[in-house]
Amino acid sequence: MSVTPSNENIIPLIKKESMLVSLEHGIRQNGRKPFEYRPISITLGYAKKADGSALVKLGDTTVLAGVKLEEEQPFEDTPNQGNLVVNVELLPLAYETFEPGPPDENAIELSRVVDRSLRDSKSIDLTKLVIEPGKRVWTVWVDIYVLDYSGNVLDASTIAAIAALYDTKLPKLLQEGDSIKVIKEEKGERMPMNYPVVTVTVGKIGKYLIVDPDIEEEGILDTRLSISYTPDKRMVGIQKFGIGTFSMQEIDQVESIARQASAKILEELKKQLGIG
Amino acid sequence: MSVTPSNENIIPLIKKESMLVSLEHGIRQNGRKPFEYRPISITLGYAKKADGSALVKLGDTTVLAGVKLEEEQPFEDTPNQGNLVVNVELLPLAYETFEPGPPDENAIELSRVVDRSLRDSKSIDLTKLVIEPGKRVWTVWVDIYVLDYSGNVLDASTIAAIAALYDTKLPKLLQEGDSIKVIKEEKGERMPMNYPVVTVTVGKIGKYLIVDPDIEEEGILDTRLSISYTPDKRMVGIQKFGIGTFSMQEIDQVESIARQASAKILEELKKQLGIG
Amino acid sequence: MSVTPSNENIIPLIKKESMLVSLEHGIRQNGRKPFEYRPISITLGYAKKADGSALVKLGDTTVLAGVKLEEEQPFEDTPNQGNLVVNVELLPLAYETFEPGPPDENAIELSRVVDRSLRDSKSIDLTKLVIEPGKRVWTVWVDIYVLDYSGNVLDASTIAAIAALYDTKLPKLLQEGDSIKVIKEEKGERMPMNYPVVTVTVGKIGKYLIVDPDIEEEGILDTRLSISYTPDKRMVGIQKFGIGTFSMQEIDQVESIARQASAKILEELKKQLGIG
Amino acid sequence: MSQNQKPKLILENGLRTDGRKPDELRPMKMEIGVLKNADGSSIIEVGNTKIIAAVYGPKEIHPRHLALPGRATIRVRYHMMPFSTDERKSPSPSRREIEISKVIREALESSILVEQFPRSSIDVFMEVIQADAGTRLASLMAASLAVVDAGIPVKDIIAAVAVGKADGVIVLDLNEPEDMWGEADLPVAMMPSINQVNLIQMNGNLTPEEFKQAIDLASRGIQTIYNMEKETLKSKYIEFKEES
Amino acid sequence: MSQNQKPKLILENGLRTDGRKPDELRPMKMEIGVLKNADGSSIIEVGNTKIIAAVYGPKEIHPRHLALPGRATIRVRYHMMPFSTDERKSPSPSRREIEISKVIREALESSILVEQFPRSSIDVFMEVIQADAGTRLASLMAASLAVVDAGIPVKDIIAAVAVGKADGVIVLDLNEPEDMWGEADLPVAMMPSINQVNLIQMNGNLTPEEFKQAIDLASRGIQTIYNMEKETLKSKYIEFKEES
Amino acid sequence: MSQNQKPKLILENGLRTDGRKPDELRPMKMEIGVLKNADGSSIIEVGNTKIIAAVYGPKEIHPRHLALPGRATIRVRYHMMPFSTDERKSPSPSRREIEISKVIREALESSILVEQFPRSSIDVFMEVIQADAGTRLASLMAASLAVVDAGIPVKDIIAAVAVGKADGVIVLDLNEPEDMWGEADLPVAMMPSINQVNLIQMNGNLTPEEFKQAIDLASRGIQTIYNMEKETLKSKYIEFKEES
Repeated sequence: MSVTPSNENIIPLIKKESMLVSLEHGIRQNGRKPFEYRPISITLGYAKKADGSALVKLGDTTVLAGVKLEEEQPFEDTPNQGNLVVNVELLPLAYETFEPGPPDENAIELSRVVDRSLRDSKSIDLTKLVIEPGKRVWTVWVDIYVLDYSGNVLDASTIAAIAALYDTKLPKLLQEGDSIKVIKEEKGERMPMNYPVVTVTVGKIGKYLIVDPDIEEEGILDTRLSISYTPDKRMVGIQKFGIGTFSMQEIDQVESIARQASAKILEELKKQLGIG
Repeated sequence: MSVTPSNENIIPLIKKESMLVSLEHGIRQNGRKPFEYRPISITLGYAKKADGSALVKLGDTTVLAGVKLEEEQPFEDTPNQGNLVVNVELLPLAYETFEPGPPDENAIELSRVVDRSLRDSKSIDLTKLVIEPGKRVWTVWVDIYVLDYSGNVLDASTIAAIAALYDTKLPKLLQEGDSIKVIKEEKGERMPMNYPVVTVTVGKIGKYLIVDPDIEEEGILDTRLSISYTPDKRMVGIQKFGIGTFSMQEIDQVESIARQASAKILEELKKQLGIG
Repeated sequence: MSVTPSNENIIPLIKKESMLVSLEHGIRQNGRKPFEYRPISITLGYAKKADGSALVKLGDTTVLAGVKLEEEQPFEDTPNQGNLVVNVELLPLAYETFEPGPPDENAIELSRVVDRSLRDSKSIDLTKLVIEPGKRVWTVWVDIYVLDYSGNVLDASTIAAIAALYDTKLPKLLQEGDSIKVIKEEKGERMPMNYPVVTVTVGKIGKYLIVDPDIEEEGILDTRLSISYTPDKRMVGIQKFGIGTFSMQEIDQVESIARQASAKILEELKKQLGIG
Repeated sequence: MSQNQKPKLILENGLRTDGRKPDELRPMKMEIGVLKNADGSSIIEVGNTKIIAAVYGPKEIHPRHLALPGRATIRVRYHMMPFSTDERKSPSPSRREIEISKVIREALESSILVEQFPRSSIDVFMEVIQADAGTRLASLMAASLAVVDAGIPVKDIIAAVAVGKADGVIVLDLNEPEDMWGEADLPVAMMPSINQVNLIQMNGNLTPEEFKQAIDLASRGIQTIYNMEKETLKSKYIEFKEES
Repeated sequence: MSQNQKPKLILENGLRTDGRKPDELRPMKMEIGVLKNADGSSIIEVGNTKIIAAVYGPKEIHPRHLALPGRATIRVRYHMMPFSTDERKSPSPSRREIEISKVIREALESSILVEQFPRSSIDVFMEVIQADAGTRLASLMAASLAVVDAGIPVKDIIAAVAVGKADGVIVLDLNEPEDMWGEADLPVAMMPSINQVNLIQMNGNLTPEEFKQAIDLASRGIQTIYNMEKETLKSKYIEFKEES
Repeated sequence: MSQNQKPKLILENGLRTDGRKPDELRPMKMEIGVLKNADGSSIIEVGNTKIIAAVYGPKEIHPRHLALPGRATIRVRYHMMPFSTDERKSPSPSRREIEISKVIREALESSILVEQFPRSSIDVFMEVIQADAGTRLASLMAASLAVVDAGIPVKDIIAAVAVGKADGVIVLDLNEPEDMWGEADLPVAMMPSINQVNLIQMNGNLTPEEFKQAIDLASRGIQTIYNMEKETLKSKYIEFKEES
């Protein structure tokens, strides 16, 4: 059962008012411009026992993604491709009110949105994750752990997932007569990535739109919308988060803002990952 | 752990008094005679993706049963018969205090009583649910969902289960050389039913006995007893529900009343299902 | 998440004072000497459907251990030995505040400490629990149920586990041509035991050390340490239980006290089990 | 036909697998007041998708320390009956059901005048009887109708439809093959009289141009559905508050 | 002998697989006050079935808002030890254990003078040490004895026995093969001195005539068991309230 | 090399598989104040083992009836990230993690001046980023540093190291092969300035003489680690209370 969060009712009215005054002058209270992201930093290989990993900081929001590969049977309806499983956890380390326990609806929603962005964008070439067609494939576990929650974990999670995947090498395969043997201890091919995908979150406060809301801003947003893009500007996922509504015209504006922001993040991502 | 329900202590004494006065005059407060059931209505095929289904109304009590068939291995100790699984859920839609979550002790008890009635009556010829002896059989899932709780869900659930089973067709089987293939998309044989079974619930209020208690009556009953019968009047299940006791003489009376009521319900059932 | 137990703060200061006064005179309030155990009684075969069982009383602490054998596949990394699973349950029968439900952290810790003592001591010759190398082995389930909690369940649990194991006979095996058949109904070989293991718990109150604390003493202990020994005085397990600390010198003393106590318990155990 | 092979979604005559034109809605049926115990209820059918919804409340919340001082708490469960799908679904909630319960709650909350019921709860339960594409939106509409049936004031009733892309064509109100094999699925829910979008999600693949085209098509479909909803309610209630 | 094949339950000499006559009880042993911490406790053996029961209470209930103002809350758990059965049983509660806990609670509640302890709880725990037919009734009797051992007033102690049909013969106090292979299993629990049935269930197959015959036989068995229970209690307590 | 075969742990030159001498520690790195939201935090690396810890508190406890009147409640979770181990670990807590959370809590509680914070809670969370032997002790040290970083007064900071036996040799600060294949693993945690042991466990096999030798070696290792911890803290805080 999904229940109205108990903190939703504490509307920091004064904060909102002063934020609106700032935005009237084209600037946010944190000093950023409306369509400006916080700085992104990526540390690849942060978790050395993962097959690939990345620590991502988006401002103070800190996310660690790790990739693990396991040999498994393919699903019946996709015998010729690997499996992808995405899991986001909002760790109790990350924020005072986060509790230990199985993922709640917020973590599950984040997991599923990141999963769909990775899947629908065809960022990963899953068909290259087959060891033996119909019998043995790689399952790609992407575990994303939020360490410090400072707003907009979704965009940070997508970046961390992509960075960790680009950091991943598959275990080595060895042809032995008719059969293929997996050498777990040795690294083989790189994860077959087609291109990255990014998610851009746009928040609405009164009549204003801003990108990459931080934790203070999240508390006073009317609502927000997240859109994922490929490098060729295809939209590969949309999710409206939280209570509140958009007009159709606002959705149009959001899309345009998000598309432009996606190009900048992709550029940053390519630079830091040394790709394309 | 089973715990005294917290509503048990609210004994509506005045209601009980006036009910007893009514019963002295041979009539219930809802206008029914002591041994009179509420009207039964059955809508077959209500859930079109089920292999068989029935929406049953017993007065205002509304129950939806759906049957699904799955190909599985037989249990080790019954290699030559299909499997039967019965599940009753008291949906939160059905009553204000019902909570979402896994089945509680009430739902589990109902499931197990309906299951035993179906099984011990041999209503279903489970031996005809074998695809390949010892290897492949049908598992019959009977899921019974209570939509509107207005008393006596047990009797309604048994009716719904039987009606849904009579509504069920097995998937088509195709002999292909030595092997048998299941064609899920096409319907084949009818569910191999021997005969229906019915459950009759008799409540005790003071020195009076009544059948088919409604929700108001359930609240003031001293206790109740449910007995299941086959068309040839064999008893195929008994369950005493709730706190309270019967004398041995009362149990005798209950059996006699229930047996007579069972004949009427079976008649109604056969008429509505167009059988026998 | 592990949480400070809510009863930890009720420090029975007066009790502790009078206990310290007693100990100054070399005697405990229950009349025992500091390094004296309560009487041990063992009833073998107490649970007749178990493959081996023992009811153990250590003073008023009562523990029932039952052993069940199941044919299973060996773990991949130990193809040539049987499996051992130990489970301790603190039953709600045993103490007023024990609640029904899955094992809590206390029960899990006890399970794991007993498990390690059995395993690391090599009390059981697991390599003799192979039916067919790499394919079929015995899993030894040791279930330990605390019936009456009167302090020091760990030492009682280890005794009960060992006694139940010595009481265990494996099902009979029958060579049939190339294959080995298990005759569940008939008893075969004894459980392949090398020797017993015992656990000795030493508590600290102020500057005093005592063995085998009862329930009253547990409430006022500063902390306690449990050490397991084989008959040849090898240490095969240590666990510090609860809040509180020891100095390095105290740990030395504890080890010496525990070692001497272990010899006495082993003697008692051998006598009652008729071994060695 | 194997489930592993994509069928043709747009036939040579330009029609869809169920004979509809690209901008044509599936047949719909709605009914309110279908349950006795619930304070509000409804059944809705969209094509072969069938949903039942019930609302209890506004009522006192237990335990009381969970009550919100300035507004009602909304509690929502979207659940699929085990026999509602082609393969039997386990009755325990899947991650998908948990996500959908959340997006439906947020969409529904945005339409209810929650400030009118401080310290109380409104419980909304939806059961999918038949799942044949579009269950989240049909459930949301069923919930919205049940809320109105319970006499709870709303900004507007919610109308919703999924648009998407099938064999390159932007289509209205996806059916099951289009949902499974199409290139994009874009569910949209609105309060039409105030032009506010309560729910929008997308999975799949659309260019920005296609996206614009798709939400335009959705808007038009939503208006038609909205009129049906109003008719359904009028048959029981003469008036309900409409803001434009 | 394979588990898949039904054995003969009534031998040619008319006796049962364990040598008993059709109307003969299994040997029984009972003891109370067997645990130190519990307020009341008992061990009961019926044939090879062995149960231990403990009662804690009446005591204050936590959290307090769960307390019932006019009566005690009864909390009951029936549980099987993993080594009590032929195949090891997982220690987590099965659906069968949940149902049995409920029917035992309801039977036991009907015997306790719960109105004497408002706002308090009485906790009853039963562990099956050996399961060899009739565990629910042996557990209920063990619980009833433990309740009396705890000094809690009851209308009467509960005596119970299962009757059934095996190879067409109505038999008293089913053993395991009869439970597994017989045609009917009819557990009955009573407060004999006041002729009140606390628990009755049946699975299997009986004609109404057989049913009457069976409950008559149960009544007689119960009277014998009741006398044993009274003897057990007398050995510890000289008097307990008896209503007839 | 198959995982089933024990490798040589002490090489012919008397050194260990990672080139260390028997009494040599692994390289260590520590940092505090690494997280923004937490009241205290730290990252610690011991060889290839890497842990992050966060402390929230002292803060009001919810629900309030759980508060302890005379002291703080300590709540502790030790958790392994799924990608921290060679084989992926399920994120749900294992029995091992539950035990370790408990022993870490008890060790940590023994160092905190809990009486200074009645009715409040101190929450401590540790995540294992890389598991390569010694995660419980590294976690405990990370927690202790994070507690101090949160400004919570302690009797002393905790320093810890595992000693053990590998190929018959008593070794300091076990690495993964020694942990897996060695004859004994003896983790020890202390408050060095007051000579108090907060945590001691052992699994494996030691004679009493070896045990004495091992804890002596542990004491020496702990002193070195303790000095590193103090350096780490000094870089941020000039003083912290030290009792000797």
